[in-house]
This record gives sequence, C-alpha cells and structure tokens, in this order.
Amino acid sequence: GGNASDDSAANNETAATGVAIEGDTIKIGVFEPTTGENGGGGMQEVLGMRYANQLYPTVDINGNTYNIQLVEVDNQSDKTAAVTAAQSLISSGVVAVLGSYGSGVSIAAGQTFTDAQVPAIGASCTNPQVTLGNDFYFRTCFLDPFQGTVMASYAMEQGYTTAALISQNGDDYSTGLAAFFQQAFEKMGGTIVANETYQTNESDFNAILTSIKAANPDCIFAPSSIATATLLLPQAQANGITAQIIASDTWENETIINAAGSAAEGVALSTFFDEHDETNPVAKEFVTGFKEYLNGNPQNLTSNGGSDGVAAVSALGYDAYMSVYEALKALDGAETLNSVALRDTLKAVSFNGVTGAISFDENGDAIKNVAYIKQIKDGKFAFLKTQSAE
Amino acid sequence: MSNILEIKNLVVSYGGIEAVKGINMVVPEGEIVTLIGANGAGKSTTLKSISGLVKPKQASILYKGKEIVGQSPDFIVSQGITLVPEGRRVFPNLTVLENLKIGAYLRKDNLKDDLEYVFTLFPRLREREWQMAGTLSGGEQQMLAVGRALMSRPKVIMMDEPSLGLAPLVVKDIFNIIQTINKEGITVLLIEQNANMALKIAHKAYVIETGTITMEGTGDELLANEEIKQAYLGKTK
Amino acid sequence: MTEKKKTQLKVLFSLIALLVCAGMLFYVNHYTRPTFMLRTVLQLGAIYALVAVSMNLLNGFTGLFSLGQAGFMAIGAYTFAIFTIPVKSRSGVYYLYGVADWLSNIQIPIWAAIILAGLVAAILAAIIGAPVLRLKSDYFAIATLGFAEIVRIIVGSSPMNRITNGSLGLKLIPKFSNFYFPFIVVGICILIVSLLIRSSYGRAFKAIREDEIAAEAMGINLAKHKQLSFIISSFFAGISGALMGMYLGAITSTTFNVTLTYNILLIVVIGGMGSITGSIISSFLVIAAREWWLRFLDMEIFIGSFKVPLLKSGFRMVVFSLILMIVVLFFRRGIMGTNELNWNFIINRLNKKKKTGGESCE
Amino acid sequence: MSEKVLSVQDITMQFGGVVAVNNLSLEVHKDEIVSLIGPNGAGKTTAFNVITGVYAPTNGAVDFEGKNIISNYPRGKMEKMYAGENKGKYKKVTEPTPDKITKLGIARTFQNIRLFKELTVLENVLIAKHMRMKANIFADTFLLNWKEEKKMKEDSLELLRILDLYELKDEKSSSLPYGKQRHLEIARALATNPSLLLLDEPAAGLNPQETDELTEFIRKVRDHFHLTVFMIEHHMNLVMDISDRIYVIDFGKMIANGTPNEIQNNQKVIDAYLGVAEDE
Amino acid sequence: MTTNAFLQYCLTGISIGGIYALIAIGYTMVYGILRLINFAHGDIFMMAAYFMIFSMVNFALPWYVAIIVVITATVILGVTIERIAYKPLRSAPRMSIMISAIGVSYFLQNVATYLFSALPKPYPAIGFLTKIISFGGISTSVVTFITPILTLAFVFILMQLINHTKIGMAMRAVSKDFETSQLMGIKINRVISFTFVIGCFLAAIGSVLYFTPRPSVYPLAGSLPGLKCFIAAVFGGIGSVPGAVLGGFIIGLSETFIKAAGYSEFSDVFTFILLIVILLIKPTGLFGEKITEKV
Ligand SMILES: Nc1ncnc2c1ncn2[C@@H]1O[C@H](COP(=O)(O)OP(=O)(O)OP(=O)(O)O)[C@@H](O)[C@H]1O
Ligand SMILES: Nc1ncnc2c1ncn2[C@@H]1O[C@H](COP(=O)(O)OP(=O)(O)OP(=O)(O)O)[C@@H](O)[C@H]1O
Ligand SMILES: [Mg+2]
Ligand SMILES: [Mg+2]
Repeated sequence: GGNASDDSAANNETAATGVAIEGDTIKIGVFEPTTGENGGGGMQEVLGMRYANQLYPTVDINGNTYNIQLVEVDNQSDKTAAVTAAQSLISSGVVAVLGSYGSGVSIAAGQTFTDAQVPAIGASCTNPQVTLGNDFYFRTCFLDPFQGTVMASYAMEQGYTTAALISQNGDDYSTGLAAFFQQAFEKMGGTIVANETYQTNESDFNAILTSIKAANPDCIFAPSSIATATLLLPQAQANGITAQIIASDTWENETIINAAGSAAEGVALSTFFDEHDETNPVAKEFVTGFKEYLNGNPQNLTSNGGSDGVAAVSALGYDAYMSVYEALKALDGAETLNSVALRDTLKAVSFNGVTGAISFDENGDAIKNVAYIKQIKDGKFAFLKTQSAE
Repeated sequence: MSNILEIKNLVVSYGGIEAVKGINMVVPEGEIVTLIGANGAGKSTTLKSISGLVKPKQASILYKGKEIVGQSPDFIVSQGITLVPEGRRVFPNLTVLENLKIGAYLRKDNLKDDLEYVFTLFPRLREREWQMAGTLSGGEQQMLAVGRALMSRPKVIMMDEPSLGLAPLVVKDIFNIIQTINKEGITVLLIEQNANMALKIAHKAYVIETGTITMEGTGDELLANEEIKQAYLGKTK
Repeated sequence: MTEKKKTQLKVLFSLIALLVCAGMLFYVNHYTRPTFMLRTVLQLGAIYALVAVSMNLLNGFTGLFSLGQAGFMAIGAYTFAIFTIPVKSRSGVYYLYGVADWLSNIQIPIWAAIILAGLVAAILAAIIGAPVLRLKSDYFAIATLGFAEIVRIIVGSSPMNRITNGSLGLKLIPKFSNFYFPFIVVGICILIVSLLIRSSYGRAFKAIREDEIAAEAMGINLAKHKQLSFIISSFFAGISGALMGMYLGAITSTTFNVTLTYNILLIVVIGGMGSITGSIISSFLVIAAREWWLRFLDMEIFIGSFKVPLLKSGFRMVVFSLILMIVVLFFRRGIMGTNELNWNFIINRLNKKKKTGGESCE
Repeated sequence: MSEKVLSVQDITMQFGGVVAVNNLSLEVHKDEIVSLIGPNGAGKTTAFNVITGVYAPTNGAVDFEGKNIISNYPRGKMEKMYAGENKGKYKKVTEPTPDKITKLGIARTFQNIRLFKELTVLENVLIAKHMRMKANIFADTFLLNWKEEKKMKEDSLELLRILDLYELKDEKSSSLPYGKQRHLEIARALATNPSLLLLDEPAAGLNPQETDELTEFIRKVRDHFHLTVFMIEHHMNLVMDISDRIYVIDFGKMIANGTPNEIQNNQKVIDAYLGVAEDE
Repeated sequence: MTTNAFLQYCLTGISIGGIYALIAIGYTMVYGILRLINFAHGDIFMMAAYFMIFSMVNFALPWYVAIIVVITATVILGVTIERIAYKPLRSAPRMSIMISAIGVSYFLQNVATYLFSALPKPYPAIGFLTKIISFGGISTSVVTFITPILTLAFVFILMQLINHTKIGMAMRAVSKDFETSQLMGIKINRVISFTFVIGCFLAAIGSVLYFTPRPSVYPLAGSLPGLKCFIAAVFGGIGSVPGAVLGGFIIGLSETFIKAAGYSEFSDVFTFILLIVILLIKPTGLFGEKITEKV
C-alpha cells in the first residue's frame, strides 16, 4: 500500500500534449489480434498495413525526413489482453495506432488511447461504440447500423419477408449486427421467424439449423467470424437448408470459399471493397501490388490463408495506414509535432482510398454511404450491386 | 553358504536429511534375516533402497554378486527380489485373484500350481477369491500381500512389518508362514516391531539405530542381549 | 533475545518494508513516464494478486479446489459497472436495447460500489455454497466451473439486455481516480486475508485442508467453515472483479471465461498453494513476463538486414507456455511452497546458510 | 460402581449387506480404562466411528453422561435390507456430526495417524481449541479477542509441557518420530477438553519398549486429566496390563466381557482371537 | 415437433454425443491413471485435424493411408507430451502437473497459430463418409450415422481390454498405486504411455468423425469440444469409461434438444445445471467410484 497523497496533476502533465514526435522515427502502433478467435482476419488486416508501410516508409515534415516504423502488438482477440497490449503500444511511444479487427477489443482499448491522447484509426471495426464519444478514435469503414440496414433492404428487395438470425452470444459485433438487421427488417415489414445464438468457438450448428429449417425462413442472416462461417455453411448444406444465406463484411474472405466449397455457393454479403472494381484506379493498383507482395513471401501467403485473394480487411488496413500517412503529411508546417496535432489533422484528412473516398465525420467515422453486395458464384466473390441504406 | 545380498555403505537422504548413514549388511542365501530398530531408524528405507524404490545417495548393493543399485524396481523384481511393502498396499480395485495374478505379472508360465500353493497357505483367500481387495479386513489384506509376493516366485522376499495391526492369532500365523516358505528355500529379509518373535525365528539379525547398524548377531544372541532387552523387548511378561 | 523484543523488531522491519514499497510506488508515479509499461504491470499485477489470494484462500488454505473465480469476478465487475457508469452516459452505453427503468437513475459512490460488488458475489456464494460444498475435490472444481460459466452466459444473454447490456457489454466504467487507488484497495483486502489466515479460523481452514476427518473430530464444523471460506473468497473475488472493471473501463461477459480462471489458477500454483506472498509475487511476475518482458518476441526484429529467426507474432505465447512448464518443473511446489516471505522465513534462510541451526523463532 | 459415562445400546451398523457391528451393547464407567478387542474386521473401529458420529448407526442408540446423543432406526432403503435384531425398539433419529460429539466431550485418535501433517505441533493442538472459542470470525480476524487467543495459546503450551512435547512445539508434525506422533494425537484429543477419550490402536507400529512407555503415558493422562479411557488394541501386553475391563467382539457381536484375567482364560476368546498361549 | 424433426434431432444428438464420448474416454482414462485433468486433450484433438490436412492436402495421400498417418502422428504427439511435460512431474503435487497441462494446452494452440495462422483451413473430404443417405424424410451423412456405431464398438473393445487382459489389469493397478505396481514388476511408464496411446488413438478417430461434417480447422477448434468432453467425463464419474460414454451421449442429446426447443442461448447453461444437479444427487457422477475414506 501507499499513503502518499494523490497528485493527479503529475499524471496528466504529459497527457495534455499527447506524445511528441522526436528523433527521426515516427512510430505507429498496429493494434490487431494475430492469435485467438480473430487471429486470422486480424493478420490479414496487418498485411495491408505492412504493405502500405512498405510503399510509404517515410514522410517529410518541416523539411525533415522521418522513417515510419510500425510497432505491432497482438491483442489476442481478448478484451483483457487488449488493454495491456494497448498500454504497451503507448509505452513504446507511438503517435498513432491502427486497428483493430473486432470491435470489442477496440472498445476495450479506446479509453487507453484517449487517456494517452493518441489517435487510433480502426480499419474494419464496425460497431458504433468504437468511436462514439471518443475524440481520438477514427475508422475507415462503415458502421453496423448502416450495414444491418443495408442487408435488410437487400433482403427486402429480393422479396424475402421472413428471416432467421444466427448470432454469437457474448460477441458485440455479431449480436449488434443481428439486432440492427432485425430492427430494420421488421420496420420494413419483414418477420424474424427464428433467433438463434451459439457460444464462442462452437462448431456444431446442427441443432440450430434443424430448428431454423423447421421455421422455414426465406433468408438467414448470420453475421459471424470467419471460422464460424466455414463451419456453418457445410452444416447448413448437409441439413438440406435452401434458404438464402446472407452475411456481413467478415465473410468476404477467400478462406470461407476454400473451406466451405460448394456449400458457400450463393451466399450474399455486404462488404467494403471490390477487388475487381475497375472504376477505382487506386483499388486497381492496390490489388496488383498487394498480390505481388503476398506472392513475394511464403510467410505472407500463409498468413493470408494460403491464397493470394485480397481480403477486404487488408484493403481497409491499407486505407487506415494511408489516413495516418496523409495526416502526417498535413502536419507539414505545424509548430508542435505531437499526437494531438496529428489527431487534429486527421479530422480534416481527405483522400482517395482503396475502399473509396475517405474523410471523417464529426464522430471520426469514414463518410461512406454505399456498401458493396457480393455473392459467391463459382467459387468466387462476384460483385452484385452497390446498396445504400433505404 | 553364500550371501545372496550384500549391502555396502548404503547412504540415503530425503531432501538433505540423511535417513540411512552408511549401512553394511549381508543376507546369506536361504536364511531368515531380521532388522530391528526404533521407529524412524531407517529400516523401511533400507528395504526400499534394495528394491529400487528410493535412489540411494551412495551405495553398492550386490545381488548374487551383481550390482543392482540404479536399476528400476521392475528390473529388480524380475531378478527375484520381492518386497511386501509397509502397510499392505493391496490393489483395492482388483479382486483377490487379480491381486495374486498381478503378483506374477512378469511371469509368462502357468500360474495354476502357484495359486494353489498360496491358497493352501491361506485358505481364507480361496474363500474370498472374487472379493475386491479393498473390502477385506486388515488381516486378510496382509495375507493377500504376502501371497501376492509369493506369486512372483521370489528368491528373496523382503517383508516390512507384516504383523502391523494384526490380531495375535494372525500374527502367529504369519510367523509360521514365514518359516514355512523359508524352509522351501526362499531367503527372507524381515522387518518387525515385534522383536521377540522376529528374533526367535531369525538366523541372523541386525539392529539399526538412527540410520546406522549398531549391533548384529544370530537371533538367539540378540535375544539374550541385555541392551536389546532393555531397548526393544520391553517388559517380559 | 526475548520473544517480545523479537516481535517488536519484526514489526519495525515490516513497517520499514511497507514504507519502502510505498516509496517505490511514489517514485514510479512521479518520476517515470506516465506511459511507462511498469505502471500498467503494477496495477494489473495488484488486481491479479488480489484474486489469486482469494483463490488461494480456498484452494491453498482450505483445500477446496475451486474453478469458479471468474464467475465471481464477473458478478463483481458487473455489479460495480451497473451502479457506477455515469447516469448521463447510460443511454450511450445501452444504445441498442436501452436501460431498465429502475436502473437508469441509480448511481452510487465508487467505494460503496466496490463493497457492493464484493457483497453480491458473497451472497451468491452463500446461496450456491450450501449444496455445492458437499462435493469432493475435482467434482467440486467442476461444479464451480460450471457455475462460473452459467453466470457468464446469463450475464451476457438477451433477457439481461436492459441490465447488463447483454452481449454488448458495458463501457465508460469509472477508471482509477489516481495511480495509488488499486494498490490501496488491494493492500487492505490482502491484509484482511492475511489476518484471517493467522487467526484461529485460519488455522481451522488449514486443518480442513490437511485432513477433513481429523478436523471434524477436533470439533470443527466442516460445513460452516467451508462455507465461510467460500463466501470470503468470493467476496474478495468480487472486489477484484470490480477493480478489473475499473482497470479495463469496458467489460463484456466473455472477459470472464474459463481461461481467466485458468490464468488465476496458474498464478496461484506457481506462487505456491498456501502462500499469500507467493501468490502476490507470482502475479507480478506472470503479468510482467507475459504483458511486458516477452512482448518483443511477437515482433520481427532485424539486426541490420539479418532477421532474428523465430520471432513473429504468436511466438510470445509459445515461449510463455514453455516457461510455465519449466517453472513447475523446477518449482514443483511453487516459488514459495507453503512458506510466506516474512521475517521468520528470511531469518530461517539466513540461519540455514550459516549452518548454525539456532533456536527457532516466534 | 461409579456412574455410567458411555452407554452403547443395541448398535447395529450395516454397509449395504455387510453387517460390521451387530447389535452391540456396552458400558463404560467414570475413570475406567476399558478395552475393546477382537479379530481383524470384527467391527471395533466401526463401533468407534458410530460413537463419534462418523457413521450414523443403522439401528440403536448411544448415551453419554446420561443423555441420549445418538439414536437411529432403519429407514428408507435400509428398512428392507436390515438384518439385525431389535427392530422397532428405537424410534428417534439423532444423527449429530462428529464435531457435535467432540463438543459434548468425547475425543478420539485414529487407527492410522491423522495429524495435520504440514502444521506444527503447537498448531495441531491450537486447532483442537478452536471449537471452544467464543469470538466470531470477524472479531478473531481483527484481533479483537486477543485475550482469548492468548489464553488458548497458553493453555496449549501448558498441555504440551505436561505431556513432554513442549520441546517439539515448533516442529512440523509429520517430522516427528512415529511414537511422538502417537503422543501428539493423544495430546490433540486432550486439547478438546474431553471427559471420555477413545483410542484406536494407540500402540500400532510401536515396538515393545515404546509400547511400555505408552502404557505409562496413558495412565498418566488418565490420572492427570481425570478421564475415562476406551481403547482398541491388539497388543495384549498393553491391554492386559492397563485395562479395568475388556470387551471382546467378533463378527460385530460381543462374545465376551470381563476383567483381563477372565478374558485371558476364556476359551471362546482364545479360539477366536488370542490363540494358544505360547510357553515362555 | 414432428416425428421426422424429432428423429433428426435424435440422430444429431447421438452422433455428436458419440464423438464427445470418444474424446471423453481420453480424459477419463488419463484421469483414472494419473489423477490429472489433461487440459491439453482437446488441443491434441485439434492437432489431429491439422495432421489430416497435411496428409491429404499437402502430401496428397489417399484417405485410408492418411487416417493411419494421422493416428500414428497423434499418438506420437500424445506420448511425447506425456514424456516431456508430465513424466518429470510424477512425484510433484497434483496441481503442478495440472499447470503443466494448461501450459501444454496454450502451447499447442499457439504453436498451431504460429505455424498455420489463425485462419480456418478446410478439412479434406473423405468421399464415402460425406455421402448423404436419406430414409423416410430424414437426410444425413454416412458419418453422422456411423459415429455412434463406431463409438460403441470401440468402447466394447476397450472394456474387454481393461477388464480382461493383463495390460488392463496393470492399468487398473497403476491407477491406484505407482510404487506397489512397480514392485509387481510393472513398468509404470509404459503403462501410462499405453493409456495415452489409447486416449490419443480415440481422439484421432474422434477428430476424423468430428471434422468431416464440420470441415474447418483453426487453432481453437479443440477448446470447446475439449471442455464439453471433459464435462461429459465428469457426468459419468471421472475415471469410468462407460461413464464417460454415457456422459458424452447425455450431453450430446441434451444440448441438441435444448437448442431444438429454441433455447440455444442457454444450452450450455442447461447442460451445466444438469451436471450440477446430477452431482448433487450422485456426488461422484453416474458411474464414479464412491470416495469413501476408511476412517
Ligand atoms: N519420503 C520421505 N521423505 C522424507 N523423509 C522420509 C521419507 N521416508 C522416510 N523418511 C524419514 O526417514 C527416516 C527413516 O524412515 P524409515 O521409514 O526408513 O524408518 P523405519 O525404520 O522403517 O521406521 P518405522 O518403524 O516407523 O517404519 C525417518 O526419520 C523418516 O521420517
Ligand atoms: N465404509 C465401509 N464400507 C463398507 N464396509 C466397511 C466400511 N467400513 C468398515 N467396513 C467393513 O466392516 C468390517 C469391520 O471393519 P472395522 O474397521 O470396524 O474392523 P476392525 O475391527 O477395526 O478391524 P482391525 O482390527 O483390522 O482394525 C470390515 O469387514 C470392513 O471391511
Ligand atoms: Mg518402516
Ligand atoms: Mg480397526
């Protein structure tokens, strides 16, 4: 114990000015899960960031050239570990943080970044809570209420009036999205005929699927992790389920097609980005470059699940890095170079990213009003349409 | 007669504390040798060292002239040295018959005659063939422990306090049986608190005090020794 | 030296040691960077120390192998969070399902909430203790593990949406008001446990650990004493849950899964079952190793253009698990065994080194 | 004869089909030393376990100092299986746990020593005093009852001094020599302030010399603490030497009782238990 | 519920229960002999799945060869773990071995992540096992159908082995008393290794049956089945093989029907409550040995 009187001024002394940029290296934290439940997707997001760092390793500010160094920590997809992982990033002197895959860990660590006055840029964390009320959190993707509504409108447009939900108990991403979908779908006049949940790491869905089959919905909305998707789809097929399965951004991952094979055929999902989109030159350049990057190193290929498919999260990871990069460039001419100043330039950043034009609203969320709907056809993600929330 | 076991300078320590401090003793083939001594003197430790259950700090133990220190207990058993451990230690979840069979675990030949032999020695066991050993009374368990040891057809049988907690009648039985099996050529190394009876049947005896041997001689010699009477035999009735 | 004088000296030394600890904390607070990892490690270490001590009270001192600690922490953390999240930000936290009406305007002071967290956990322990404590050894362990899982799932389930925010968890839990806060709370709690252990009741707990049948024959009411130990342990687990909530700032039910219990168990065992100081030392060591010292293993390091082999994300936990196994191999009874790091222990150690034997202390 | 301390009435203890104690009745009077002997598996320890509340008897009752403390009759599943006599004689159910019995003033030792191995000699004795402590856990934790604790400690040390264990007070109990462990078990039992002491094979594992010492020890204890002693033993020297009376049981049933002299010459006892006396 | 749906649920429950049973046997046998809750068993099961991927995908072995390779590799893994992590702790307190087991579990999970990445890998299809058969409105795959049959067959063989062979007798002896077993000439390390061989053999078989209809493997794939099978073993009375099997089927069926009733969110809650209730009635599980200490 200690009986010394509290002197909290000392605590906040440095915090008021954030972390200063010193020396000739700028450290940027990479706060991602590379092990645990979301380790796979997290790693793909890291790959996008590393690739971006490889392309843009230095930045010139006020006539000095700074090396940008990525400091990676593994938040283990675990909320307790996430806070200490975040602390360790702060401790190593990063001026900005990228990540994380999985909203839960981002929410858990948000306060840590705010306390240290270090801006964080989420790539694919879609839960509203990440940025809500947090002045230092930004993100490059759209939000779950939007995504849920988009998928509900999509379902409605396809003429589906009954839907079943499958979500993961205790997982904010999955339950949140399911709830937003339900709100929107019911508002539009649809009915939810079954609402099933499962535990983390569950791999047997037969009982759930049998119940859903009995409820006979037009479509099944199943926002979940990649691992769950690869288990759910074959079991749905084995149970003879014919209802349309629709899902969310996490499912845009080649691993699912590889693992589920024919069972994945026909699944529709919303995502941030289209690999085959010819209209966006930035995206086109990124896809070719990134594929080369993956194929150039067997370890990268393993981390990407063994194929050179470009995951949407990699693209978002790239864009998150680019946001910071653009903000750093915008620091040119500023008097004080620190993380708070960086946060301020981030607010005004605007550039063409791989996933579309990126600028942040007052919450720090990327202003995005369309989602890409894709469908798995012949073992590939085929672009179906863009969809906005109506 | 040759010595089937020779123990030279046996030192054993448990976590720094020396329980046995340099014991020298011999066991002549075909005899009954007994070890007596107060509680904690190191008697059980000596037997455990011979059968390989504890690793001595230093020692030479020769069995028929061959070094056995450092060998595993199962090897030593396979050479013909069997221990009836302190406190019976029958397998409670095995039947009486299985307990006897497991005594002959290393043997590949037919067990029938030996089972018959044990059952003749201990008719009580034949009656309880199918009972789980854990539910036997203390005396029956002790019989089983001895019978189990016999099943391995040992050349040397070591017994650690076989009469502990037994009724007087059964104690007599046990001593009779020890003499019977000895007459059949099995060498016996016996630890007993009941020094009176042990010395009476022993050809040779050693006295252990706090880890060292303080006296040795024939059973009768020690029985007549005043010091021994004072220290171990208590008031004679 | 007389016994009395010795005792006085020991008290004096203990006070000095306490002052040194306080001084070190003071130093860390004032003379290190506020972002220094040591601060985090110390705070988290203290929280784990408390829950480890509470588990040790059951497992190490009373001999009840319990795997329910995470469940009681969950109860503590949620109780604390529900009553302390600022009223004005509640609607933001319960943004999806809304907050239950009775709850929306209750907010109590931090200290009251901490005690309440402990009490709620203790009450629950009292309710389940009576039946479950009849089970023996591993069956008791599994029953408590099951109970912890039940708590975790129910806390995160949809019927609880408007109270616990279901799967979405709670955030904006008040943080520590200052650096010393967790150390003071943990210090007081551990002090109480230590006093308990050395009391006659503590001895009765140890008797139960050593031999239930003999303890009962000595007139110790087994059911009552086991129940007491279980309740007290849960009380402190609840408090540590509250502190964990404060430290994390945001909790969800999955924070308190089986893995958390395993982690606490390994801290207890590595420290030594039946040693309070062992649990404390071990929690700081385990946390520091896992969260701080080994971090570099996760990063690819280049020396010039030479890439250090093996280093890559995930390697840290591989090494950590190996260290675990090696530690139990070399410290079979944990770092401290059943000893306490106190003046007797140190004096005995010194005496042994000097080979003087000497008279024993106390 | 003086007043009855313990009175066991028609006790039957049945484990499933096994009748370990069969309709046993016996009495122990104040200041006596009484022994219970019989072949292995006769049910002696089981009888002790019934008296001390470890097992609830299947049928029968036990009185202590004139008050009924244990009573039971075959109920539930046991009702059909019950093979003993005196069915229907007992209608009350009193099944106290062992700690309640100890509190009443019956203390015991165990056939296989059951000390608190990791704890010191002094702690072993202090634990036995816990039961009589008045302070609650709160007062005890926060040292509000320091006077009481001090007294407890002083009493325990005094007890150890009387029994010649004082020198060993800070030793771990498992590190004591076997004979001393037996003594400590008795000391610990005495610390509960009993008026009746039950000893289960106190001389098991002791050599004849140590057994003689134990005989003296038991006498000393009885005289110093004004106790009644009820004892199970297989060492006939000890039993015949010390006992005022002896009960002999076989297959759970009493086969004889009387003075040592009577028992030594009882043919039934010789056949079942003692064997033919050896010429010496 | 229609009859068809009911039968479908039964089939699902029995099938998953059969796999739980196979894995639970591994827990129960190791527990029986070492009194060790082998926390790593679920992860050994997960590693078996990776071995299958390597044999069939990376080395393109035909399935019947691959299965043999997988069984061999899993058994070697299990025995190695026993030798390295548990054997040196033979005389250590029980809790230390338990921590070593937790260490092994973390180790396997993290090594798998480290080597194979955390992304799920597709489990190769074994042609005839995935064939769909249907009768009277129920459709199911061959594997679902044969799982319980195989389980029961293995259990029968195992019971014969334990109760009527010399090695079985040695296993039962070792489980009660290491020292005395050695005095009988039993090589206890061999017997313990043999126990791990059986446990890992069944885990390997279980993994083929489990992952064939759930063809996706990731480093944490063994953790939840591991926990459930452990619970199954406790249900039946840990240490008892028939108990573990019964426990496996009970858990499989009960969770299936609870989900069927629409309480999927609470299926584990019900399972645990059922467990606690059963333990309160039978404190050592359904077939567990009574822990009576003779006083
Ligand atoms: N496993 C052990 N660990 C530590 N000390 C031990 C151990 N086994 C025995 N000892 C100690 O070693 C000494 C000798 O013990 P041993 O069992 O050989 O004595 P003994 O002569 O057989 O006595 P007893 O008549 O009680 O059986 C004793 O002081 C005992 O406390
Ligand atoms: N808990 C129990 N369950 C089943 N049978 C028991 C139990 N306790 C004792 N028995 C049986 O009751 C009988 C009497 O046992 P008890 O221990 O009372 O014998 P004892 O007279 O003390 O013998 P010894 O002199 O060998 O100690 C024995 O046959 C024993 O197997
Ligand atoms: Mg001995
Ligand atoms: Mg007895």
